[in-house]
Amino acid sequence: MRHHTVLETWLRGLAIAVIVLFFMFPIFWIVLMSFQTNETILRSPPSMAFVPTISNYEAIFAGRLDSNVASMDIKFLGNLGNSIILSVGSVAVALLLGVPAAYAFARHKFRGSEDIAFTLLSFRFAPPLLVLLPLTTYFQALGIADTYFGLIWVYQLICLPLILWIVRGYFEDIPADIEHAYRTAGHGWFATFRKIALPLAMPGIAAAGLLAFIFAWNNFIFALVLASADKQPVTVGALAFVTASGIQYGQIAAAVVLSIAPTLMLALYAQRYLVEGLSLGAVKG
Amino acid sequence: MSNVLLKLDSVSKTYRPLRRDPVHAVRHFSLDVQDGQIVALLGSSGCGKTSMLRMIAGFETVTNGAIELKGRAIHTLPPAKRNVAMAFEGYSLYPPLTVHENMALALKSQGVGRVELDEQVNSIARLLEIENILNKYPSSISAGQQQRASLGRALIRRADLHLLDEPMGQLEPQLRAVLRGRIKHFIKERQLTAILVTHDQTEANALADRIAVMEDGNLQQFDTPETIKARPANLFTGTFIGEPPMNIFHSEVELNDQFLKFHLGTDVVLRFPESAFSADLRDQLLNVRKVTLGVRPYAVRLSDVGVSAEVYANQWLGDQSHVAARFAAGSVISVSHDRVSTKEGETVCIEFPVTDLHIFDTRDGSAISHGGKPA
Amino acid sequence: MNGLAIEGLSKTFKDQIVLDEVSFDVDKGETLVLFGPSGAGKTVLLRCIAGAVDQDSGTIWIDGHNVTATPPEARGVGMAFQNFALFPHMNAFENIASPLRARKSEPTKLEESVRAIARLLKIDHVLAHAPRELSNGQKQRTALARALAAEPGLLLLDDPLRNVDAKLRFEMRLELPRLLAGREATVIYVTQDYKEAMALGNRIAVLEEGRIAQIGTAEDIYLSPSNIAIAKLFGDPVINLLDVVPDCDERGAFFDLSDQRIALDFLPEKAVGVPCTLGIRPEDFTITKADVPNALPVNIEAETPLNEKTVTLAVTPLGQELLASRPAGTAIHGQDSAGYVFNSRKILFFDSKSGLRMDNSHSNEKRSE
Amino acid sequence: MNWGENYVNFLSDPDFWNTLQVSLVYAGLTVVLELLLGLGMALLLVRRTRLNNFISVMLLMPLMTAPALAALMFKLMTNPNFGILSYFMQVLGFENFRWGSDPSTALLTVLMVDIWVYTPFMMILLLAGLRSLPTQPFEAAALDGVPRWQQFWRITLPMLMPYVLTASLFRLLDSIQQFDIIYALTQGGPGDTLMVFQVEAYLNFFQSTNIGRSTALLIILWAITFVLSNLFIKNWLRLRERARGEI
Repeated sequence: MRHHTVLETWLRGLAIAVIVLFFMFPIFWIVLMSFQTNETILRSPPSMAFVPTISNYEAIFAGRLDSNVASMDIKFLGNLGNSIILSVGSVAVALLLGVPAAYAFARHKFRGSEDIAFTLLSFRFAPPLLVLLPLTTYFQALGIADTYFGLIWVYQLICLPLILWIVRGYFEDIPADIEHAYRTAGHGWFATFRKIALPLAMPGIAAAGLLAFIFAWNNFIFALVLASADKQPVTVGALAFVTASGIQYGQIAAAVVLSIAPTLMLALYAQRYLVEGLSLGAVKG
Repeated sequence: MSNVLLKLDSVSKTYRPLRRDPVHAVRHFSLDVQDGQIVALLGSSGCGKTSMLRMIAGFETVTNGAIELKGRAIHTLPPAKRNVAMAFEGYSLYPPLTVHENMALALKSQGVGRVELDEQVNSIARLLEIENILNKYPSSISAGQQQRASLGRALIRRADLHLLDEPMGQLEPQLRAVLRGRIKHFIKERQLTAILVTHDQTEANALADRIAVMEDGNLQQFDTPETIKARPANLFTGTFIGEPPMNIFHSEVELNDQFLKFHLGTDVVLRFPESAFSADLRDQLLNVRKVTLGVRPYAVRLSDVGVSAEVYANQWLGDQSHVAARFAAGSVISVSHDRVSTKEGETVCIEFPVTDLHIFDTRDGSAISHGGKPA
Repeated sequence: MNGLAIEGLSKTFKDQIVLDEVSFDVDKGETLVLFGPSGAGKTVLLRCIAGAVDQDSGTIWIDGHNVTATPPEARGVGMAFQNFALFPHMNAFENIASPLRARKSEPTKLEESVRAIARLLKIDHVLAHAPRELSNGQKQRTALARALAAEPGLLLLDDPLRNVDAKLRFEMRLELPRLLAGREATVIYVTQDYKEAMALGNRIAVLEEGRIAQIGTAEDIYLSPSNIAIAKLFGDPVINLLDVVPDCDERGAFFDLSDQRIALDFLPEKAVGVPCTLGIRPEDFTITKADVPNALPVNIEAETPLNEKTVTLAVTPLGQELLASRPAGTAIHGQDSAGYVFNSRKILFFDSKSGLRMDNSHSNEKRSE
Repeated sequence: MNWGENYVNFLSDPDFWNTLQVSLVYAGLTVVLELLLGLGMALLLVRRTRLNNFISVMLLMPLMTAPALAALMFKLMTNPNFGILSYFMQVLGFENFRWGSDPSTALLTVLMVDIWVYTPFMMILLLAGLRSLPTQPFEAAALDGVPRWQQFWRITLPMLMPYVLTASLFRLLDSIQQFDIIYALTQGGPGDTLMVFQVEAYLNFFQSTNIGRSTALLIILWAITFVLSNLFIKNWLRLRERARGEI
């Protein structure tokens, strides 16, 4: 039971309204823009009254941008494809490497295991460029510069620590007795990992995977430094697109919407996992 | 004449979870607590005792009924306005504050001076043997110490009513025995009124002037500890109070050859001389016919006469022996204060003395007689 | 052949000695109770035996095989945990079946065994339920069934009745011995409840700070505890302790309480003139009138009716609190001022300094001539 | 060339001091503002009502938007020709409010984007923290009649401290290395107003091909983050130990 005054209730309502407006408005506005032509966008004062058009999206999907000056080819869809390949690939590799490692860190406390875990976490805190700039040279030498493989490898810098940290927390939350019980029942350690630890940590693995996917998708700097035009994900591609398309504001808005839509959808769809993952990733340890 | 301090008037609590059936946690609960009394709400988990306590404190709304404290209706007031103090089962200490600060906070916000405050905190701490941890934080002390700190925080307040929710569950048995006495003394000396919630009958017996036995949201019996034990109002109270639990047998009554005969199943018959029961009681028993017999384990005797049974466990616990035996009508437990030499598998005879026989109506469980006298 | 043998088992956690050179043998088919206050090392010891915790040093034999280096799954033990440790994502049936699955039991036989053990423990109606749908009592039985399912030669039970309600605990205490006897397994049973320890163990090993302080039958430990701490662990209410300096003169053995001479018809020789702590169990006091010869003079402070007994708290003129217990329903004579009489043969004599019990076997009975 | 030369040069290099100052100011402001705003929002949304839950889910969206794309969105919104924010400023009487392209307001603009993207992060962590606090101490406080402000300062805030510290640490370390938003929005300009470490290093490497200076800048940035994170982690561990009762 809470007891609030009327004034208090009003002030809270007002504050919440202002917050929602500030945080939701940009997304709302960019979506609105993406359904307008340049003429309606450029009206002053701006107005919400317009006839929505999907021409901006059509242009992006067709891969051709027609303006009154000239028409040009765009490959924004290619950027979307790159984003998917890089994010999915990175998460898959990170899960494959990170989950067993997280289990090892959670269950086998050895001298310095805590330090190693912290060191891995601290990768997250190292300036990315400090790692990236030398890598440009090495990658060339190794012949994996500008390949998906090379990029996915670098993306592990974000994905792996995240997965390791979050999943470790979940493994630690499984009572050790449950695993002891399974082992004394006569099952080996690998069976215990597969039949007990993995299923019970599944929500955490899902949360970590999801978060890693979003972080990979949203990454900008890695691809900016390491990827050439045909391997660039949407974050870098959209910026290039702005320069290329000039004043085709509607198309820019549509491109932005297409770029942020996947993560936003995913976030809304799996928000519970996500919030759990975020909190765990930062707070537990 | 003492005054009614707390009046619970037909209080009900119904939880209505979404998409599920409503839960009636407390049903039409009425009770008067006299000024200066200690009343125990006793029941197993889920019986509604905690809901009742939380309604008195103001953490739960009252679905129906009224709660009056010192003549004013408090059930609509916020907790802070009820002038009630509480020791929580989960301690609920303020984690960022030391034990001292925890106990002092309420008095401090009432503007009690520093010197007096320290004095009071120290005296309570002495009582509860927590003087050595006054400067520690709750997370760094043991569960038992936290529980005592929480108890201290409640007892230090001068409130109209003190609520104690399982206040000693985490204490070592020895300390618990000592503190029970001290706390009772403290409460009586200051003429405080307290409601104790507990599932432990020993604690209720030791501390309370009166015990309210609860089950499934209903008040089963409200009486002194002695009466509840000697004259349980119904089968529930009879089996709930007492450890080991009362032995129970369903039976049919028959009068025959100047003996009142209780048929336990088809093979076992308990016979008592007709004269052990008054005429009215005999008539009532014959009228009800289906009755449930209850015998406390320490009243069950192993002897040469009586029903024969096979022993399946004989456990010596130092100052008493627990013997469990099976016979045609079920199993029976006997507690003896001497060491019993009977071995497992042996056949013994079991006697049920009429003076310790509790008889309940099988249909509704209400008590008919205790030791041959009407309930 | 021993069902279990432990030799010199030690374990240190973060500079804290948890087990200190623990050694004992358990006969095949015997039930040994590991008893002690929390933190005494019982659970760690059990886990070392199961292989869930690695000891620092020491050797473990199960049925004559040295299993010190054997992984837990190959030790052939069954274990029930205090918090049940059921697999939350498997139903009761799969939980119970898991040891049989590990042994690649044939499907029809597996089903049969699971149902049989479930019937025995009266949980055959909840086999399809997930652990979260079971009551605490059912969880406890499921955990027990899982431990028993593969008919292990060594059964480790870690306080399995701790988290169930009092009634069920009482019932199980009476039923367990029969259940275990039928399976001919060696049983190690951990508990913090002295009644459980006395009721269930063929022998009891009392652990104190990682060491075995005493090992013996319930009778050995209740009647001849080797020190004050052990005496205090057994019995409810707790044993009374009275610090005195007994002496012996021409009239016989005695001690002084306030200005009263209390005669003893028995006194170990070592105790003469030495500061002693007398251990007197509450049930060994009889309450009499104040003027009965040789009674401890006391003032009765409180009477607490427990279930099967009534406990009296009385205070001596020196302020010592003494508890007496008697069967419920019996009356006492006298009012506030009363006397406690006791049989001095039932007194336990402890050396006040070391806390160790003085050996009675070499005692020399002193009588007045 | 002497390997330490780059570092020695920094001492007399006004650009370096500018970079250091801009980075620290940027990081300090974002963390403080986002912490206060996030805490306020978390307190507003702490009750588990359907509306509050819905709002907190919606507030996840900025956090899930790539910072570079968020910067792009704000670039469109602050476009002098049609940007809605520019229009608002005009309505409010600021005729030539040029947002990111004016040195006097560039910092304000990137701060706004950073706040937009990352405040939900603070909010979510603090909300999780608030909601995980045990309710019982607050019941006790209500019963004891402890005034609400005293409850907040003496009970709520200290209990929330581990969350506040970790959330701030994460934000501080990210923020001092900010690249995406600033690069996408202004590329460090106008002038050198927003020339933070990573942007400066990036431009040095790729535009001026001054690899030595670029690396030296990054090493210094790394040293700063290392010191900061150690400081924080120590405090955090201490708090966590207290929370777990190890002190």
